[in-house]
Amino acid sequence: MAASARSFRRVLVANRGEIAVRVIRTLRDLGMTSIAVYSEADRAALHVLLADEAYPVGPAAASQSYLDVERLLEAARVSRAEAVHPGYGFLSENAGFAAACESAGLVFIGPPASAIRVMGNKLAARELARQVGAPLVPGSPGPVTSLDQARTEAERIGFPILLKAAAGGGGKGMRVLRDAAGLQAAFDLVRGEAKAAFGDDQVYVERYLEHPRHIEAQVLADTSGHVLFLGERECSVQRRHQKVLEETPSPALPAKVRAELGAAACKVAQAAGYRNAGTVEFIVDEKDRFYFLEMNTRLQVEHPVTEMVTGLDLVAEQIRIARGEPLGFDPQDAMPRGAAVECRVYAEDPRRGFLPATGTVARLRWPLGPGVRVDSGIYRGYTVPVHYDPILAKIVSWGRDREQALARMGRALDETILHGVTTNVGFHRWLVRHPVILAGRYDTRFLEEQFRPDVLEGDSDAERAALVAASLHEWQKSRSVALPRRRDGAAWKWAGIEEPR
Amino acid sequence: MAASARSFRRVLVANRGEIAVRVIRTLRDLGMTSIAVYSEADRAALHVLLADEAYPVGPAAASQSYLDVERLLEAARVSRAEAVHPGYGFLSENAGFAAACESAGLVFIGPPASAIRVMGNKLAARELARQVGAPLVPGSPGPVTSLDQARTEAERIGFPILLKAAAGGGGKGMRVLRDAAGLQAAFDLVRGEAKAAFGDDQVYVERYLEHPRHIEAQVLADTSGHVLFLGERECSVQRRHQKVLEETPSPALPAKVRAELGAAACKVAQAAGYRNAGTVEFIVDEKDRFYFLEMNTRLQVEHPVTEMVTGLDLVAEQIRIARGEPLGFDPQDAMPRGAAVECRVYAEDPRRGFLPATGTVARLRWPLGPGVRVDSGIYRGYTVPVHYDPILAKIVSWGRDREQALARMGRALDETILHGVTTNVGFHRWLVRHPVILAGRYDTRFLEEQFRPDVLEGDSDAERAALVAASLHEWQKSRSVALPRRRDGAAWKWAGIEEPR
Amino acid sequence: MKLWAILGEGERRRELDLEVQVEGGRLFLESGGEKIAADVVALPDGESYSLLVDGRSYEVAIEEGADGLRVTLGGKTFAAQVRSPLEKVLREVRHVAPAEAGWKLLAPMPGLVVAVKVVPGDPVTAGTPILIMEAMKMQNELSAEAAGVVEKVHVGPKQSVEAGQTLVTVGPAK
Amino acid sequence: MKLWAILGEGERRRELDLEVQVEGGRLFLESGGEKIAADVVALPDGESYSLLVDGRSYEVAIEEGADGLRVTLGGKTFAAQVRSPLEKVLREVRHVAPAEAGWKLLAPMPGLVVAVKVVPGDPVTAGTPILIMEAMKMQNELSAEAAGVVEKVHVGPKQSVEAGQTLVTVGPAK
Repeated sequence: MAASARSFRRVLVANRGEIAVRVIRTLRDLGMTSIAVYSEADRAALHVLLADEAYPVGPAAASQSYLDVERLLEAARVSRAEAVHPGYGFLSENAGFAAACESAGLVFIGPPASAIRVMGNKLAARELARQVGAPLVPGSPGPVTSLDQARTEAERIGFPILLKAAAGGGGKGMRVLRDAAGLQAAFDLVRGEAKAAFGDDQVYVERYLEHPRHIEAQVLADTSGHVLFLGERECSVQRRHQKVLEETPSPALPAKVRAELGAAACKVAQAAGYRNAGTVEFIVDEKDRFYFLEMNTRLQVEHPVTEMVTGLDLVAEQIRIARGEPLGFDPQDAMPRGAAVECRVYAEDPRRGFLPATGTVARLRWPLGPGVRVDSGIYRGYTVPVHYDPILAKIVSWGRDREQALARMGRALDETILHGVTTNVGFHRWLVRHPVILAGRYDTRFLEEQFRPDVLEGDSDAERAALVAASLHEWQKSRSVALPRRRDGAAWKWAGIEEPR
Repeated sequence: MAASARSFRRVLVANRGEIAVRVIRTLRDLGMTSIAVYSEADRAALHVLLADEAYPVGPAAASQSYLDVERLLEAARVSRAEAVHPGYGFLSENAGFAAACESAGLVFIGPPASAIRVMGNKLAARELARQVGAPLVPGSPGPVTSLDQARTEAERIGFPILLKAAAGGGGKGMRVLRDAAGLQAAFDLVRGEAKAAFGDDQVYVERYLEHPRHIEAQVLADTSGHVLFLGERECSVQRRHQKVLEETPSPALPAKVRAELGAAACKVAQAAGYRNAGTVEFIVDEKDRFYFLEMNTRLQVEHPVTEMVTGLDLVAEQIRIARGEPLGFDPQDAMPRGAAVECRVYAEDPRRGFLPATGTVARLRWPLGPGVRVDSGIYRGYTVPVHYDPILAKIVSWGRDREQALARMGRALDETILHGVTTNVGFHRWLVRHPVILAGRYDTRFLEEQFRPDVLEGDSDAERAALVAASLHEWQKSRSVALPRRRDGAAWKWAGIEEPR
Repeated sequence: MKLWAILGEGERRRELDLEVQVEGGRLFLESGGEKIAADVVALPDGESYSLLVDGRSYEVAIEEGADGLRVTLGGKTFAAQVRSPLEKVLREVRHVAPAEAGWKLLAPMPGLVVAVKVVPGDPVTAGTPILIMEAMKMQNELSAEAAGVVEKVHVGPKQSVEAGQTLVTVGPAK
Repeated sequence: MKLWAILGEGERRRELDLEVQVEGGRLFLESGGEKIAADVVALPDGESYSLLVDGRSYEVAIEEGADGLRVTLGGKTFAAQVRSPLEKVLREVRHVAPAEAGWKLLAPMPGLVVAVKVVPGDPVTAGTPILIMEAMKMQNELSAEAAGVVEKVHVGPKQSVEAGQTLVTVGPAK
């Protein structure tokens, strides 16, 4: 670690989409040179357009480009990069990549490979958490290597259980089982998924909580190993085990529990010899008891909500730490102010089981104005590739209190115009006005219990307007003329042709 | 005032452009009904699209629409509006309009007509400031009604002098004179401009400071008349006497002077019986002595910088005050955090004396990401009308310190893509990286002294890229084919046609 | 103008008979006794419109798909099909017997002919593109109202035409 | 391909002779001994391009005006005119004497004919629009390379054509 901590100005961003754009923005703010990499599918992606420099790293398939360590190192060599920011996903939690960067003389902007390695193995991470006294959900002491062993452990722990890939994350490679009936199928499936997604088919079993909340702690460990707790994020709104809305502070965590959870997170990070930004995830039950889940050894998708309330730039702090510099702020000046909410904009169809969608962005108008931040990886005309994660953007709002933050989010979502690709923007409009969300009393079962596709149907006023517009469109087409667009030196105005009758 | 302070939910926004959009956003956040008005030139303007409802108020000429009190009141009647927000400009500082609203049973979201009236008359305002002990720049005791009187006063005060319309504001109706030579021409010109712009040709004379800074205090007077100082804004970067960049805090105001200036502002507002949000403008000389200039009895264009550091929504506070409610925050929780900068995006040509421009927005991509706020009145395809102020948008950045705020502004400006209309975005890119601006030691003469159109020329790298692009464009055209756009299920990629040789 | 609309999908599918008039910047729609008046304007940004219905402001985008229109407003998307009953009749007539008489394609508004897509002798059916006209900086495709055979093309590329001018004469289908 | 460029305005106006080659997604430009290689791609958002020159990323927009191109990148706008010296020669030839031989308009790539803008007998000069072709979802106008009189139109609207196929035969100018 100490060896790698040194000054650098040329940073290769080993990622794509909104997070690559996010990192590039901070590099620009710091006056550093931002170096993008792109697969063949991404030559015209926004991160390539916004970076100072850009280099190809291979075919569209991630395994041959964004996940290919050799190609990334070659791009770093050609571009004379001095450091690498991994973003999230892809190789961000790959200890081998972090080590390979360091071997190649590149500063890896993230934790030391040793910390990634220990946290990347769920079982080792649980063991470490246990040692420092962080509470754990009951589970198998090690990976279950056979169906028989899985059954034995499941019965010992008690159903419902969760089957999880040891190397997993982000909702991939996990299945809930309420009884032993589907165990064989699930065991094979999770192993298969784990093998495909992470190249590691180790699976373990743990107790599944019926109404858990998912709350995580943002930590920042400076060069001397001192760990700061920068507040929690409530991430319980999930579909298919993936987060869709996050907020800070959690609307339902007592102050005392928040402090205990933060302290536990810091202890885990310290024990792992952690440096840089990281997130310790917890499950919280109905009685506000929390259990260590895992540590994500990278920047989290939802880090902007923490930035909105603390005023920090977490990527800038990651870079300072990687350069061996002290933190850029006094913790007293980063006390959270107000509340922030994030809605993840996915290319997916909430009416059809949130299945990923693709298409070309035909029309785009992001929300603007007070209290709204948008981190986006798309632009008008951009075609959403089929090869990668369907996240298009994150809309983030801030308010002096939660009520204002949610109201602003509702307004921001109403303003958003994104046509040509099916997205979950309409779903988010429903979500942020749901009484359970407004009351702040929800758990990870919320969507399963409350969401039905028909909640997204329009009201009769909107239907009436839709009918008017459709008639107008058809009228115009039947006349074989476009609705005339008159320019009278000012705005566009319809001249009003008399219809022949 | 007390009579008008009452609950309302339907608010007519008697304005257009970015400020109408700004007000509509807060109305949506508060769950109120936003009612837009539009001239014939503005039927397709953004504020009409974003409002809940919209009503026509007459022809394109502002005098027959946005400045026509009768038509606005009629629109309020038809739309069953309960309150009116005037924005800035237009009728926002017209005491008659405020009074007419109240007479029509509409709550005017702004100060009482009496306060507008006293502050609207520069001489009465100076007299009031004098009474409460606010320092004043030497000037004529009353309006100068003849050329002779103007000459006498100018000689008494001493050149250079400033000839100013009593009803003026925003840089309109003022001229600097260094000696008596051009007095007659200037006197006639300012009177003519004043008559045309404000319907009032009263003019007065005051001492012109050679290197003044323009610093203003944001105040907020609650329903009981208690006045809060919400920090100052440094507005010294001006061209043609109009602000182009503003920031808070002022980079060069000692803490002691800031406190004195804030106290003076509060005293002036109190003496005027002020309610609601207002801005007290001061001129500050090289020795940090400040002089009362005028009070703007409305929301200021540059109010977002104050919102960025305090976390307040000033429009929401205006509405609370107008409804007779207490302020929505504890002043201790609105202590400024960090620094904020605003760049006004005008449709104008900095290479040709900042002359206003017009056109159709062919391509638009606003900057996004951390620390950036955009308040805009335009969209892609929108044609900038010739009838109104050339302000298109405001780009605002926030940082933990001034350095970060300026760096983020530079990044935001670099990201901005706005084609089809000539704007000052390139000028701002130069501005925010100018050593004098970075050092924070500038006065209102800065642009006059430092700006030359050739500073906007590109470097040789950019020129080289321009040449490549132009050649590519021409090559493609000469082949009579568009550069093919291949869709391989992913991004657009150039197929690479062999050139026949 | 009478139109026939299908709104919604699945259980929410409804059929409506509409009477639509467009006059002086306003659209009047009548359906089942309900009357709607709307101020309408085409936005310059894609296939989108601003509607003011009883003062309420709607920004509506329309995408044409194989199975009708997708109408998006306020984040909601509605499936809609709007058809002219007359066109439907014509289409049926076409399959039964040729039209008995020919017809003329008239210029709907003043403009410039950009391209002619037919030559004398070409058979056309309702909807066949005949000519591209530019008016108000927009290119518009004029298509056949009914089946027939092109008899004469009266205009050529780059020619200015007046509203109502005959562009193409079409004889009866053979 | 040789080009002749004027860059900048007023005092900064410079003229350059260019040699431009475009191969496999890359553009090679040579001017006064300097060689530039760029990776180029057309962006789907208006007349804009992404260039990578020695790795450096530029997003460039081009607007065509009466007095040449306006090239915008990084917030700076450059005036540029790029002309083919050959076209210039052809244009001069046209004014001096009719071309001695005819020529053929060939399809530059596979695609669909959208509209034909000429009929046999039409005189054309260099630049006269002849045909609109759709390829890769884009409509492209093919125009005359030199003066002449249209002899034969080999294709019609909606016809698919292969790269290199003869579209229109043009005889010598009269």
